[in-house]
Amino acid sequence: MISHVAWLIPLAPLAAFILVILWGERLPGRGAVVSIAGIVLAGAAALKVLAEVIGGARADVTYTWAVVGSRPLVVGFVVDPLSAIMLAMVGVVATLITVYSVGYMTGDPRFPRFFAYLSLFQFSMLFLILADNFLFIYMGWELVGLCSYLLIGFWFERPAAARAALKAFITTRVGDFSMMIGILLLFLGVGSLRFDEIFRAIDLGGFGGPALTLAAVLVFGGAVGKSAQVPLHVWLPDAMEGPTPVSALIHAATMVAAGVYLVARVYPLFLFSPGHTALTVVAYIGGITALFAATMGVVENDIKRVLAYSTVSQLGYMMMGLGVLGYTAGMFHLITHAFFKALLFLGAGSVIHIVATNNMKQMGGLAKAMPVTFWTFLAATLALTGIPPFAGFFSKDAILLAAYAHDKALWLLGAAGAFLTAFYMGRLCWYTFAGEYRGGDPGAAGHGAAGSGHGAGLHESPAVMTIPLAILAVFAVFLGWAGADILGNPFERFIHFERVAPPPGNTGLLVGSILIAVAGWLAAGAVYVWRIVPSEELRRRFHGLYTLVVHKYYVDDFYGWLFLGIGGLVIRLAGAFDRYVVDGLVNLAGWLARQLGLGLRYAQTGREETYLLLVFLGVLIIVLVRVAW
Amino acid sequence: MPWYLELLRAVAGTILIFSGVAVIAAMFGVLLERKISAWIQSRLGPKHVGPQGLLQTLADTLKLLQKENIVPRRADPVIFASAVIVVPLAALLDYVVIPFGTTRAGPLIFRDLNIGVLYFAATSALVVVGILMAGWGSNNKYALLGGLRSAAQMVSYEIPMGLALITVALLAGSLSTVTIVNAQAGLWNIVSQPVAFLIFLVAATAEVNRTPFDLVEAESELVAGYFSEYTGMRFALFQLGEYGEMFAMAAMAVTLFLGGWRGPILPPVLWFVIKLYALIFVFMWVRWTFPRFRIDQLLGFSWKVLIPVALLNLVVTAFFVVVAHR
Amino acid sequence: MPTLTHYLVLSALLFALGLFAVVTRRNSVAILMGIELMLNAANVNLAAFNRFAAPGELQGQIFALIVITLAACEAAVGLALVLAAYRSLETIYVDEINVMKW
Amino acid sequence: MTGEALAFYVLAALTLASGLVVVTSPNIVHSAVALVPSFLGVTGLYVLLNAEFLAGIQILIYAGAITVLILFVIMLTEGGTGMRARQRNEQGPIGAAVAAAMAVLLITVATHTAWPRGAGTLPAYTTAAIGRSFLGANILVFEGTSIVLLVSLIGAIIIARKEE
Repeated sequence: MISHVAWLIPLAPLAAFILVILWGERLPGRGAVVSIAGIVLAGAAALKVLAEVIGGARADVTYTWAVVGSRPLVVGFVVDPLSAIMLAMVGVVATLITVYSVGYMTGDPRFPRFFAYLSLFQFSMLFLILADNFLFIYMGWELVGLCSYLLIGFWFERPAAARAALKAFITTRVGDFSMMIGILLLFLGVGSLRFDEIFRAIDLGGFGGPALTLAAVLVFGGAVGKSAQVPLHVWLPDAMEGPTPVSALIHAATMVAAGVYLVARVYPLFLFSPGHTALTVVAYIGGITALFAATMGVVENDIKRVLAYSTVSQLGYMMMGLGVLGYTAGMFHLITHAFFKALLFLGAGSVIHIVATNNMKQMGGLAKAMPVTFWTFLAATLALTGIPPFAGFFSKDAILLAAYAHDKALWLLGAAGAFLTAFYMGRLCWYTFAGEYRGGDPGAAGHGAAGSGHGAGLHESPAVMTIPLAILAVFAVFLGWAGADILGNPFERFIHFERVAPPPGNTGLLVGSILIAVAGWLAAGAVYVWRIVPSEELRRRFHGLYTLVVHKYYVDDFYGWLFLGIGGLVIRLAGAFDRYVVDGLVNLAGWLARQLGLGLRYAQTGREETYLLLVFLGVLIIVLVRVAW
Repeated sequence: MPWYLELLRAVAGTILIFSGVAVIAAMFGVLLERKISAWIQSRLGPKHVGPQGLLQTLADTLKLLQKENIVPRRADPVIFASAVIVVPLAALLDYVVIPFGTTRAGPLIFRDLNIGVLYFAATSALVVVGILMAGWGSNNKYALLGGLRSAAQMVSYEIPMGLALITVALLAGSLSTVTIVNAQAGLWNIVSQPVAFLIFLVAATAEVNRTPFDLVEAESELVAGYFSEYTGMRFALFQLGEYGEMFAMAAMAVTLFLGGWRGPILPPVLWFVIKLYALIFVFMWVRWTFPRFRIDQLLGFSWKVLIPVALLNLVVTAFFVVVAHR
Repeated sequence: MPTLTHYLVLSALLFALGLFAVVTRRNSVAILMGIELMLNAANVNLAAFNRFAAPGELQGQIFALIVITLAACEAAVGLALVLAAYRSLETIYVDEINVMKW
Repeated sequence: MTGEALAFYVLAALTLASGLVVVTSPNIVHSAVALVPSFLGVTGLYVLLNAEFLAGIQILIYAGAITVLILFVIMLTEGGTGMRARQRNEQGPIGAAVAAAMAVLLITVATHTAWPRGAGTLPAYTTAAIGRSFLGANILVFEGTSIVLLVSLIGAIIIARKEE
């Protein structure tokens, strides 16, 4: 039974981080071995914990950290199905990605530092998952945010990367701030930060009404930031400036899912908000994000950014799933998505590693040159687009089912998003793997291959990269059956929320979503392969819409105007106030002190004897005065 | 009589008796030194005065007594003169706490102070004041260098020696020398504390400025160092102090590590003397065997080797003492 | 029999001697010596109070021991400062060490 | 006059006379050397006060270590060169007056206060009691002092080392 000491799991990557950051260059494999050992240990332990939890084990370790006023600040770690499945998912995905990174990062001058950061991230993520209170989850939250910042800006020599890191950090910070206010509100209302006690208080009516809704929405604000939901989605596509394993690990599989995990973790908060207000907010934000991000994915040419928009969109699905009472569906999609999206990113990384460009239009015909990458990528794509029997089909269908049962408008959003998903993924696949190679000489990528013609230097990535792909592909293909109704939906039996009944099955809807996905694929084919309606024509026809979408709905520009224009004015005013009024007062104080000192310095001889003599003289005078009185 | 007056009496008694005994011991020590060095170097040593040269030192002493006391010009007369008293006096003070044996009436000791070991460390530290005074008062660069070296050396080596003393006191649970000897009834401390014994021996060699730690008076570098300007009786007094200090160190080592007066068959006092001279022989043997250290090696050896080892030894001993008490 | 007052008077005189050295000596080492005398005076007081006012406890002696320890620290650091000052300013007379004065 | 009183007066005279030499001697080495009998006098007073452990430590630290250190520094800095330098600054008279006034003040306080008289006796073997107290009730003081000791050790080394 290691469930009761599951809180030790994050310590393995933490130890790896400390070792690698301090002695990285001197460690075996420039630190990679230590880092992998740390996450393998943690991952193995996480799988063991999952097995034990499936067997019925539960644990909640608490510890009174400090006393705030009269309120004890109890912190601790919880092991239940939710955290166990997340632990296992993070453990497995992170292990594979860390192994993959050895291949991807070879030759980088800051190779050890990369692995140190990865280890730090793994520690933070595992810590966040295990938290049984808002304080720890917030600490983990900030730590993963820090790691995200460090890793997006890993190649900080590139201005774009440095800017993207800053953007990610600041944008998520907006959400974090909202979350902090929400947490404080809860602490104020309940007097505890532990989930258990907060839920109990809500259950007993000790905390409810509009205050609960407000707190829930504010906490959800944190999730919006971290999971890149509208309107804080702008950072995630830019975050693709980081190394691809990072995009896979942090910005697809784990950290961005933390927002969803948070909502699931504190689900009662949303469920008991009067009239499901908070849940409706979650559902609509999710639904809008799902469609909105998908449209932007359609016009993007950067392979990683397409995947990034896809991630945003899928996170929207998860949020929507949670929002429409599809607790199990949302979490299930989180897990399956983690595997196939990590796989997609790693596949994309494998491609980028070889062709040395992110632009899909310069790829093409890679299916022959990189068979492993292609087949695994295809499996993940099918999973993502919801083609049965791949993993995504089951989870996405469950979400749409729940949405249909709850609110038809949301179902429409989701269905439209699903169509677009299939469309842009089809576009991506055809651009990348089909047809002829359109890029320049891949030998320029620094692999030393003297390619002379079209695609002559193309080859498969090393085994250290393809093996993780293959393993992830297995998950992408088969994991969905864990949530298959035919098999009695074991996932639902494992993770479910007692007070929410699963929606009834609906075969018509099932067929409908399959048709939607297939339609998306066919549409993509029609545009990009058979060229029935060439993309150029579409672009011309819908010129206004295209411009709007290509400029990401001008959200970034709006923020720029909002913060630089309006905010800049405020800042200039505040700056003037600070410079002339505040500094003026400070300078006045300094000027006064200086004048006083200029006068008083004549009393200073700079000799200790004089001072000491005066001290004792003073003592005598005081005594004499006191006696004479 | 209150005990503090007894202490004063003990100090006075020690000084009175030992100024006599120490003169003889020192004279004999010098003779021994010469004989042993001769033996080690395959020579004969003093041979002419008295049977087998036994009276050689006596003759030397008489000669020294007759010689003129020369005070260098521009030397500081007060300090120059008083240094001569301080060095042997400090050496003699050590003997207050050394138990020489035992009789039916109790242990043969001037005063069994309950802070005996601490007292020993304190008084042996006083010697260096005298050496510094002599070095400075002579108005001679060699003497001053000797004095400075002595100060650095003594301050450095007092620490490992003190740590070794503490280790032994820890085992006996007392600072009293008699209690420490009694605590060795079953097992001599040299068996249980070989590391402390070695540290004490090395530190003692340094404290009494003997080769290989004799930088203070290195003949070939400093021309006898701090007492190069002293002549006649004063020179003899310094020799007395040196040998007195050496005997005191050896006696303390016997007390702390070799079971003091304890031993089978022979009377306790005899046992003590046998062990004492065995250690004295070791001191002389070392002196005529090893070359001299350089000053930085000397200080580095104390700070980088002896003190860490002594500290470790102390911690380990303390650990075992605590475990044994459990 | 000497009483507590005897010791206190003695310590007062010793303290005054130290103070005199501290305020009139130019040599920084001499000033340190004066400080040592003052500390000794304080220690005599502590031991005397311990003996006469509260013999049941050892707080006075313990305090005196701590003062001695701190005096050792003070001597070490103070003399190191003197050495450093001598090295850079070539004087140990405090009235000549005035580079920090305006 | 009892033996104890005699001892007290002898020791007090030794302490104060050597102290006077320390304070007044124009020769800094004489001052430093005179510290030794002064400290030894204080040691004797400790013995009279039943503080034998304190006495041992007094010799070990003051007479053995601090005096040696002071002499060492004098010889490293002055040697024989600074002998003729003026040793007293210009505030001699006023300093003497203040010191004397302080002495008068302290003596007045000492003689005019009704000091509490404690019952009980000192333990026969104060060393053990001090040790127990240091590792018991006064552990924090003990640890704090040792940290100060360590810090000043390091500080002294850093201050005194020659800059490369």
